[in-house]
Amino acid sequence: MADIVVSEGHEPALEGTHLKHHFATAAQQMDADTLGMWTFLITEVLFFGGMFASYAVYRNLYLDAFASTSLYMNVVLGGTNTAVLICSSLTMALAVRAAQLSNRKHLQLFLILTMIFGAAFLVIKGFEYHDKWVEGLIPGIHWFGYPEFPQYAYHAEILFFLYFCMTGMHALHMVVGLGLLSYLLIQARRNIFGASYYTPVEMIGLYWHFVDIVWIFLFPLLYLIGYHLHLHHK
Amino acid sequence: MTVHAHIPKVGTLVAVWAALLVATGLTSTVAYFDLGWLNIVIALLIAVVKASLVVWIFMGVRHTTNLTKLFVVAGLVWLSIMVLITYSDYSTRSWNYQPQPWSHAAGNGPAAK
Amino acid sequence: MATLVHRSPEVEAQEVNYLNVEHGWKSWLLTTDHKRIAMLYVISITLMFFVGGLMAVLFRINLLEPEGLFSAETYNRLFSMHGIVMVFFFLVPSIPATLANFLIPIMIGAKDLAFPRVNLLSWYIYVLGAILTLYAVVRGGVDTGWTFYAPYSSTYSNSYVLAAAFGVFTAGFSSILTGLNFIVTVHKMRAPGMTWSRLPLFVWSNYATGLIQVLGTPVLAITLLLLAFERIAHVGIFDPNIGGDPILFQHLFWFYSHPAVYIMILPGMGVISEIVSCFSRKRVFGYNFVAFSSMAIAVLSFVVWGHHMFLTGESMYTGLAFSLLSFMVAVPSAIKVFNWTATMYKGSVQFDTPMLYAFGFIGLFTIGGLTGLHLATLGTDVATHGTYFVVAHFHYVMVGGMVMAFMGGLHFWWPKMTGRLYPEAWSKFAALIVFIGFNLTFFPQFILGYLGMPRRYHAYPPEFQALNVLSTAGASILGVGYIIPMVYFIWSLKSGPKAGNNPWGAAGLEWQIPSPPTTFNFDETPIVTEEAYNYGPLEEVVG
Amino acid sequence: MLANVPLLADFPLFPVAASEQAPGIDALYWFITIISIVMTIVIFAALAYFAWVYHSKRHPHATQIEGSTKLELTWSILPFLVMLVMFAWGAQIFYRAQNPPKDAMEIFVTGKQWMWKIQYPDGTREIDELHVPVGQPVKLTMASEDVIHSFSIPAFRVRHDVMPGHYNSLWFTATKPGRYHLFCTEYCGNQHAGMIGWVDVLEPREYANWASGGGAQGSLAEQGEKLFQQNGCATCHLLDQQGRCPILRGLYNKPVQLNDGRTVLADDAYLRESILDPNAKIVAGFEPNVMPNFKGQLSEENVIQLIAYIKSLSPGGPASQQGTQQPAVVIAPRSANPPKVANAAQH
Repeated sequence: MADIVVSEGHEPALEGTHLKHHFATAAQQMDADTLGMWTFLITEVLFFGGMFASYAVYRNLYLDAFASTSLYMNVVLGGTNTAVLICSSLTMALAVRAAQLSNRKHLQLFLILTMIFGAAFLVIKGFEYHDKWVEGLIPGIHWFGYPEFPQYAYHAEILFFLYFCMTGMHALHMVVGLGLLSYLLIQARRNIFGASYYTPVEMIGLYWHFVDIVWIFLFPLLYLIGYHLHLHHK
Repeated sequence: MTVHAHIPKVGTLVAVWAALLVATGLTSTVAYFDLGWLNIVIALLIAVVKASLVVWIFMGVRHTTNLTKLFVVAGLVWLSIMVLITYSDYSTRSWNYQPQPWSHAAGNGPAAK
Repeated sequence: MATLVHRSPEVEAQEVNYLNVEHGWKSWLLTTDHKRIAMLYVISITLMFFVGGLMAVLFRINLLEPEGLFSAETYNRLFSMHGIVMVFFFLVPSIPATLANFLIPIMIGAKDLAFPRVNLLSWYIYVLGAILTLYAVVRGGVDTGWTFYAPYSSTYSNSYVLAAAFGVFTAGFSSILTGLNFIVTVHKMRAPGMTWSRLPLFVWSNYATGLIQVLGTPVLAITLLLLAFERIAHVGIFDPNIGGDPILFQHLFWFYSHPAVYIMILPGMGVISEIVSCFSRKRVFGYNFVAFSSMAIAVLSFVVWGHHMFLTGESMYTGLAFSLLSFMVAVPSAIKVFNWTATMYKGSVQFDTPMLYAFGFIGLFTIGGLTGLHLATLGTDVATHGTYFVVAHFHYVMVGGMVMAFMGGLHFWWPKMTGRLYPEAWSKFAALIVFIGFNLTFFPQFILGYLGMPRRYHAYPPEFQALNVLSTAGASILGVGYIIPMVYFIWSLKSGPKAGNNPWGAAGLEWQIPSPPTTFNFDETPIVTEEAYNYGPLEEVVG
Repeated sequence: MLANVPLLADFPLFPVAASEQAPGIDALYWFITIISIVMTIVIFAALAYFAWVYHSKRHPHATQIEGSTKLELTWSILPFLVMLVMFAWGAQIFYRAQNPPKDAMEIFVTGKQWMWKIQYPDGTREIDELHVPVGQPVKLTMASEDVIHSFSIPAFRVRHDVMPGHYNSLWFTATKPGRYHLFCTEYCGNQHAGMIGWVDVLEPREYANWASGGGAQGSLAEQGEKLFQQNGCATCHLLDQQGRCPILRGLYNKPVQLNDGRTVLADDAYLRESILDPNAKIVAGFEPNVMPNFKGQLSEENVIQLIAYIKSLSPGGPASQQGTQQPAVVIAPRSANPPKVANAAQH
């Protein structure tokens, strides 16, 4: 019975070489991958959820202090970043489509575009972080005491703590995403993907879109709390 | 071939992209006006619509199995369990400790502007 | 129960199995076989169990004298590390990562879990987390208790909080990956004919566990991360000095850690269903109710966490809601106990070692569960919270429940996993010792608790001494009870008699393949045609 | 109970019940315990009976049974109904524990690693010792200087966590003179086990004697007044005319209009916040940044003294404040406050 140990022994390679030994069909494998990815994304939702819950609680308690932080949030950069991420989501969706159509050239093009948008996001984010450092808005580490609104000094620190945790975690996910995209690009160059096998492109696409969704919530919650107070004009 | 390969139309994807950009502009514009508590409600509504578009079209949930849809919904339900129940503690804390019915508790609800 | 199509007689005779198919360190450390990974987990969690157990023995010795035999510092670190190691490195992975990892694919007729490499990754992550935590132990330990309550952990503690917290954080991902793998496997890898209503209850309970792991653990991860940032930056969201609320930490912590209690007990309940059914030679009474009660527990466990916080200053109205919901989660647990008992009715009961452990489980879990009522009731929680009553309660559930189930499951499936039998007389003796030692250790703590002795005291007023001495005596007996199986299990690996495919005459797919199984479990994908626990045709319908 | 049996005197199995609420909690405790014991016995008996009668020797062939929906529903619903009784009973006790009577005497407790500091309205201060009279409802207002502590008196069956940044409270009425343990029951660091103290329950006469011995430094309010002068508060918070800061006379437990339009109640928590972080809530018509920040300057005990002083500026207000300048008034049970107002204020 040596043939049981040899992994491909029993399985006629019906659907190309990407079927792993323990699946019966490619469809089963793809279903499992998709479900696994969605399950993973749910854990991600709850991971960020812990920070959103904290945000909800403190925003309720210290709304005015939270609103005052809008003076320091750069809505133009934040808005630009939102647009950049939305563009990257589009190119990611187009990359998946190209893989489904076995269009290797387009796949590579869209992957590269997605990575450019992703990198642009991180660069812009870096500028914002730099501004926060200069203005002394890093809680506990580089905090100037919030002189413009001394009445909110304590509670605004909570918002900035959350700001850095949430955007920092988000940026970390972007970095991981860029790593995954580079992997996809290398695989795409080796012509691995096509109509019969594009699961990795689709899965990493799901991840990328998820990261986009997180930002869709972060933008209004962190940048626009007190935007209507027009603190800039005071 | 895989079984449920649904290939989206380029037009659909671009339309979603355009809608997302418009919605982003809308969020920023609305936030510019002081609408009291409506500000956060509108901002969240727009964000939910945007996220739904991404989930439904970009992530292709429209064409996946019911099981996947169930999982997506379950994730959201659990998120809301955590946020809402935690929030409920803070919003009901003052109920018991304020002997005077005619006063508002500190920190209860967004400030009325 | 199932028909294995075209099964040739040579299969029984052939000697190649998952254990001897390959040799050498590399073949184990790079394996993707769920059975080998399960064995890796068995070894690692056993090590951690004895690390945590050693600490328990040491701090029980400390409590022999009212003024304490060790320094307060030592004692605080011992009980904290005991909790952290036992909860995150033994109880949470205990049954899912070992028995379920080994059995779920076999029970549903699959060759492996859906993501074998992810499964291996989860073990490596677990080891990394364990190393981080042991590093904290070696450097001098952590003294925050396993609950890491802020602001003590974030600001005041002078111990290795960061290392331990990162250890737990890391181990959390191992748990998430295991749960994720089970969920996908149960959904997508079932053999033809293996419908949801034919799944063994062990699979049901581990599926429910997987849901909790996936939905709860990430919240613990982010909470510990926020805590770590707060400790590093000396400012953060739980810090009362800037208006932060320590109660928020408890909300987020218990959002995971209460459901985690069910991560620790649900798989044990699954084991008991299998054992009781097998040794009563009878299908489980009320299969549907037992299966759905697992799911009900998984869902309800997420809405009761606030009962850990009745006395913190949490809103009284939220407290009332949490109290009511806590009673609701008691119902599905009660259903299970009643159904196991009813399963024996008109059965043909045998007292092999696994069944002894199952008896122990039902008895001790019943006591543990019922004393939970005192804590869920707002009025009596005031008198029992933070005392040894709580300690006794959760040890009855965790040790009396989960460890009993783990030992029972290990004795039940050991012949399948290793192909060897262990000495029966010794194993029965050990089961008895564990039962006696356990009760002697923890029952006095209920009395101590209502007397008011607080938890986590390294010294105590002298009137509590008698009961503490009793408890320590019990702990030493319990320790012996755990060491005996260690010895005969290791002995049996080389010298135990061969087990054969089905030493217990049990139903279930796992008993129809060789012991130990071959690498891919089945020669041909089995086609399932019958219900679980088919010990004979249905004869009687009650009610 | 059992502790009174001479043989078991140094080996207690059940705690003394020395407060008004203890018997009620014990009754509920026994109710749940007895139901638990009955259930345990039923299950154990069933297990033993089945194990004996259906042992494979006596019953070699099992009868396969599917299950019974009727039975399942019975043993789901019946226990739940019993548990609803526990819930309601427990909720009632808890609600009472959360709502101290209006005429309760107020004592202040500050938890600090690793001691309990007790302050009485008459200005007496103690560490790890609490003296209370028999028969008088006592409300403890508790604060923490550092980490979470939990104040517990097992003989009274009372306990509440003491959260940093919050005022927490519990109340009891002692019924038996004696000396009882008080414990910290939330792990708070190295000497957590050292946070043990004693509660001395005295007969009213003895208590009056004891109380007259204290207060050498003046009442709590007087100590607060001293602090009020020392810290320069009096230069801006003038007593009878508008200074740069709000008038504090008659302020306690009154609603205050803030400059952002909100109205808050000037209770202990508000006063504490306004002393430690004055800019957090600015009264309408006043400027921020006038008052210095006293966080880190004043201990929780100092804050309690200052609040007592501010309270003393509002005699005869609508609710719960004490005539803190005269300790005798405090000790006298159920005096002073018009019950009508107190009742109306509850809802």
